[in-house]
Amino acid sequence: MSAARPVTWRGWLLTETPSSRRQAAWGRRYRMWLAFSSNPVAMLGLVLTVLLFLCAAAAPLLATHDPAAQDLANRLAKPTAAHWFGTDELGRDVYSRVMYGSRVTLGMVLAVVLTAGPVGLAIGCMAGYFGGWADRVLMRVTDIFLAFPRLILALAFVAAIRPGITSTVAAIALTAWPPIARLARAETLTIRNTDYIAAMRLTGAGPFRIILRHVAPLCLDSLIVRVTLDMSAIILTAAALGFLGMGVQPPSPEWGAMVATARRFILEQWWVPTIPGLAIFVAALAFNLLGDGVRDVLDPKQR
Amino acid sequence: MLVEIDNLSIAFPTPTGLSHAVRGVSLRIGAQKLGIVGESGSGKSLTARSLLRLLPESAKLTADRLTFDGIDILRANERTMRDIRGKRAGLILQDPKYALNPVMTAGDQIAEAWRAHKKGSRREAMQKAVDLLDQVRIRDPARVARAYPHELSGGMGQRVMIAMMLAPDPEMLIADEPTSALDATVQADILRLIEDLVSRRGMALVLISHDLPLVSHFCDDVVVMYAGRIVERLRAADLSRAEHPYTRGLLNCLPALSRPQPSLPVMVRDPAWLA
Amino acid sequence: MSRSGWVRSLGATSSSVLVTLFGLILITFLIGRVMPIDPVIAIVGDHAPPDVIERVRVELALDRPLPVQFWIYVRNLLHGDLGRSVMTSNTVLADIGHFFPATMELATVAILGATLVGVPLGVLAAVRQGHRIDHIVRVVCLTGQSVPIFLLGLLALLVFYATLGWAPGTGRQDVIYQGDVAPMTGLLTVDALIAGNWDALWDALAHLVLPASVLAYFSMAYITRMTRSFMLEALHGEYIITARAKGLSPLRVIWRHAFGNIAVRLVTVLALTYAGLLEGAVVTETIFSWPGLGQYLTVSLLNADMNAVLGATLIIGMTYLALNLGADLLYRLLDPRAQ
Amino acid sequence: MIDVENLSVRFRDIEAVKSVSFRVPHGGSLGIVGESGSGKSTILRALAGLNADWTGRMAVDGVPLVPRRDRAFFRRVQMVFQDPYGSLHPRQTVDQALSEPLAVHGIPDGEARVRRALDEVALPGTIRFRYPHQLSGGQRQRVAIARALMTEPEVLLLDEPTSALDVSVQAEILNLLADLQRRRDLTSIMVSHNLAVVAHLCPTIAVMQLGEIVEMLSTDDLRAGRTTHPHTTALRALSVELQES
Repeated sequence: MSAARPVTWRGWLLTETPSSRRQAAWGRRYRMWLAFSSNPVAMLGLVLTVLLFLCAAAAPLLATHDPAAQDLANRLAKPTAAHWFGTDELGRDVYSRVMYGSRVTLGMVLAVVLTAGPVGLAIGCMAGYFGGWADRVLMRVTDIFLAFPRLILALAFVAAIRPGITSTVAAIALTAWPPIARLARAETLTIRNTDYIAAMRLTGAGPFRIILRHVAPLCLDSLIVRVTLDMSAIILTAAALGFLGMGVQPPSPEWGAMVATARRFILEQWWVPTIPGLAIFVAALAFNLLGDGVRDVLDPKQR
Repeated sequence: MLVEIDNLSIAFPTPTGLSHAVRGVSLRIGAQKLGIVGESGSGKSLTARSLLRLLPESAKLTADRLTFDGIDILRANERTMRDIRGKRAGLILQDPKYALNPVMTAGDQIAEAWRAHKKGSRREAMQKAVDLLDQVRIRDPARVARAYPHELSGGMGQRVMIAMMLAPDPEMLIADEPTSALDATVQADILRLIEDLVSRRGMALVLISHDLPLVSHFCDDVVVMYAGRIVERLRAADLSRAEHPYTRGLLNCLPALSRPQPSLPVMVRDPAWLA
Repeated sequence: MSRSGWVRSLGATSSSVLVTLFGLILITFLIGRVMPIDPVIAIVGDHAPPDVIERVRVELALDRPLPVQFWIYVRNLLHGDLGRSVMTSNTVLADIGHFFPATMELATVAILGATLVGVPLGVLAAVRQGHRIDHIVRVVCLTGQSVPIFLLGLLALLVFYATLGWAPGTGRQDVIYQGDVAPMTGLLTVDALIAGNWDALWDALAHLVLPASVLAYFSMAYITRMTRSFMLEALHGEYIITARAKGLSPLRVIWRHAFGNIAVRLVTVLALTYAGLLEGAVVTETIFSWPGLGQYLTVSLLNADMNAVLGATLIIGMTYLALNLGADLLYRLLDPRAQ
Repeated sequence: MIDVENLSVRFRDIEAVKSVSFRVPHGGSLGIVGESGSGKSTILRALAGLNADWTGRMAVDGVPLVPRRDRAFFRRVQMVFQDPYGSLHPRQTVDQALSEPLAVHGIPDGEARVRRALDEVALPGTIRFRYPHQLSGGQRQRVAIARALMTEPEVLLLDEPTSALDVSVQAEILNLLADLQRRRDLTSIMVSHNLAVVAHLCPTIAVMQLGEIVEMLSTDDLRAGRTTHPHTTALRALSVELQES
């Protein structure tokens, strides 16, 4: 019985006696997926996130109109068969603009995460592992950035360069890395003093090898949770910047800016500002649900 | 009999079904000193804690009979249980570092235990707390009463814990590995203190430990548990005449100062022990 | 820790706060210098003659090297000089003194509401972990952390003001009460209370309800989540088993023992949340035309009034820092383990 | 093989180890006994290079030790920790844990060495690709011992290697250690709070109290009760009274 090779994929993945590194690694991933997929909150988040990315990828196919095409004769129309979500103050199709808007939002989120995430992780791990002066200097710098509320620093920063998609991304990234670095440092500090890291040092491995191969992968778990939850905060900050007129500029179909330009119609044509607002809500909720679910899977004691 | 247990089982739900931690344990405890011995995962702690119904929420508890002085613990409501907990049976946990509330002074924690079951003023309770600290042979009870747990050594913390559990004058004391977090010299002091207090007050003692020789030194009777079952019950004095191979194995595999051995006998676990 | 150790760690904290403060000032200064707007043109206008431009440039010390400019900036700051706002032509400090109380009033009411609802909700969710109430609280929180404040504000106005007519409209008070109450603290409710003007007090409170609720929702979600996770950790402590073994009532176990252990940490969270409300205030004030610091900041931004923007940013940063420091001190005072 | 002279270690305001001296001959084995806070583990960590804040003189095989050790040092000196649940990286399989020292030192033939190491500590090959949480406490400690032996060290430092284990598992691990010591001609230092455990493995015993070695004696003297320091006498009495009644 033990000698027979398990026939099914499931059996191969779930075996208690894997016979290769690859099998062990995939088995672990599969178990995590099983835990994840049995969590309805996480799955709802995942489905919403995937849908969001699909919208962004297939916006040209899904859109029914040109998002920039104006039709001044048909301004502020109610939702109809032709215009599913109605039209805005310039007669543009709101549905198509919302679809294209997902590209802007997700693009910004990814750009921020891909810059702030690795930077924060690297700084946090190094500060935590080396301690001493390196730690003091690096943490003082993050403290300075953390001393501003996020939106305020982003606003001041955008004001210094000029509003636009690049400056929005740069401003948010500038405010996004310090909390990540803080978290990575805190994790590193607890990991650093464990016996298994002591054992790694006793193999003669250098500090960079230990950080890269042993410390960083363990920080990654709580970091993934944090970054996923942070993505919703990034969406909200980007939208707030857009809403205040300091983010992505019209006519680009950024959701926050769409709400801002249509806000004066809230009492008469309430759907015009509400629909892009709901789009922001759904996108932020998707990442919050996903992050919450991932936390349950990766870090059960944090529930 | 103070405690009567028939066919007690405790199980926990896992993804692959129920996992039984205690299976079919039957036990009578009177006004005596009983030791429950077993290795980690043998179910000794769960068995004792079920008497106070202080199990994790997910635990599934079943028994044909589980009574404390005639009170049916399985069916008792929360109010009745609270009259047993503390008032009639105290519980001492392993490590005072974690078992004492870190933001309350030692005196407050003892006074609280007293006030929960006796009627009296705050001042009276505090006086009682200092008295109790004196009874557990703390040299400067008034000072220790004002101290926070992190300011106390392990041995002092455990004395505070004992004082707290003695406060409402219970009939029974359950000590769950009360000394395994302590140094050997302190360990002996604490165990002698417990033994002394229990004998003087005529209380029942349930001493849970992984250390068979230690338990038999302080108890009248010893129950040996393995994988959720009782494999043997015997008088502590008859330990050398233990019959079950598991009990014998536990005794033999210990290195001893008095006799040098080239190698230690290794326990060979017989699947039949599980039956 | 001994008394001298306590003093030493206090010294370390205050020196690190000073370094942070210095960094704060440096960042605002640098942002001001890389601005694409020429501050001279902003003051004298596009069509000023070259000699006037040159004179103002020298007056503002803009011809000097950057470190010297920074030194002048810091020196002015120490004298409470944040420059003059082009838009209002008042000093920025006077402007902030005028607008800040409105923001504080809004944020304080919001944090009170958020705490009173959020903390019990978080405790409840932790105690009933995995039960239906826990899931409901979770959904309420996740929604609160996902909804953009401006959407919530707009919808609140649409429903409670325009449709139901329950709430008064935007602003801090009705026109008829304006100037009724002599400003003492700048907090309208407190001023009305001091003056004994009940109608004005009622009016001020009515105007506060909607923006404060909108602002409070997001913070409440955060406070609830943090309370829940702290409580779960505390409830798994061994000392909870001890407390239950003593025969204490469940309420006493939960509030005296579990909550007692997280209370101090929660104060830190509340301080941070309060500071975070300053951020939410920027958007909320825009929606509700609330004449506070947030609105001052955004209007200055749109008018490229740089002194005002930097001044407001710096003041908010310093408030944030002060709250952090306060929370830290409170923690040292209240937690027996920290001493 | 190991020479320690006037070793002192400080943690901020506390002197954890106060001017301790001892030597262990080649192939010898020293036991250090003491209660918590006596400084016994601190000596091992300083010797292993995990704590650089020490003063005094230490040498291994005549080579003086400096605070920063080079890679060659770690080939010769290895350590086993107390808590088998904490000394294995939670995200690495047994295979990865055992291969890591080989990779660091560039030792070839990893596949065969890992298999031989598992064999040596009597672990079945089936556990090779398991994660630590899938192993029992005893199995974990065997993996930790195997890892320490991967670079074929001459010195093995043992920090309470059995105190987190059940007594029946303790016996197995003690037998394994005794066996390895004999077969590999290892020089070792073992730290424990349990007098009987140390006496079982080591012919010489140092008794520590409050950072100092208060007595150094042979195991035979200890067994026979020929102790001089009151602390040693007390520890011995407790061990005999509580454990062998």
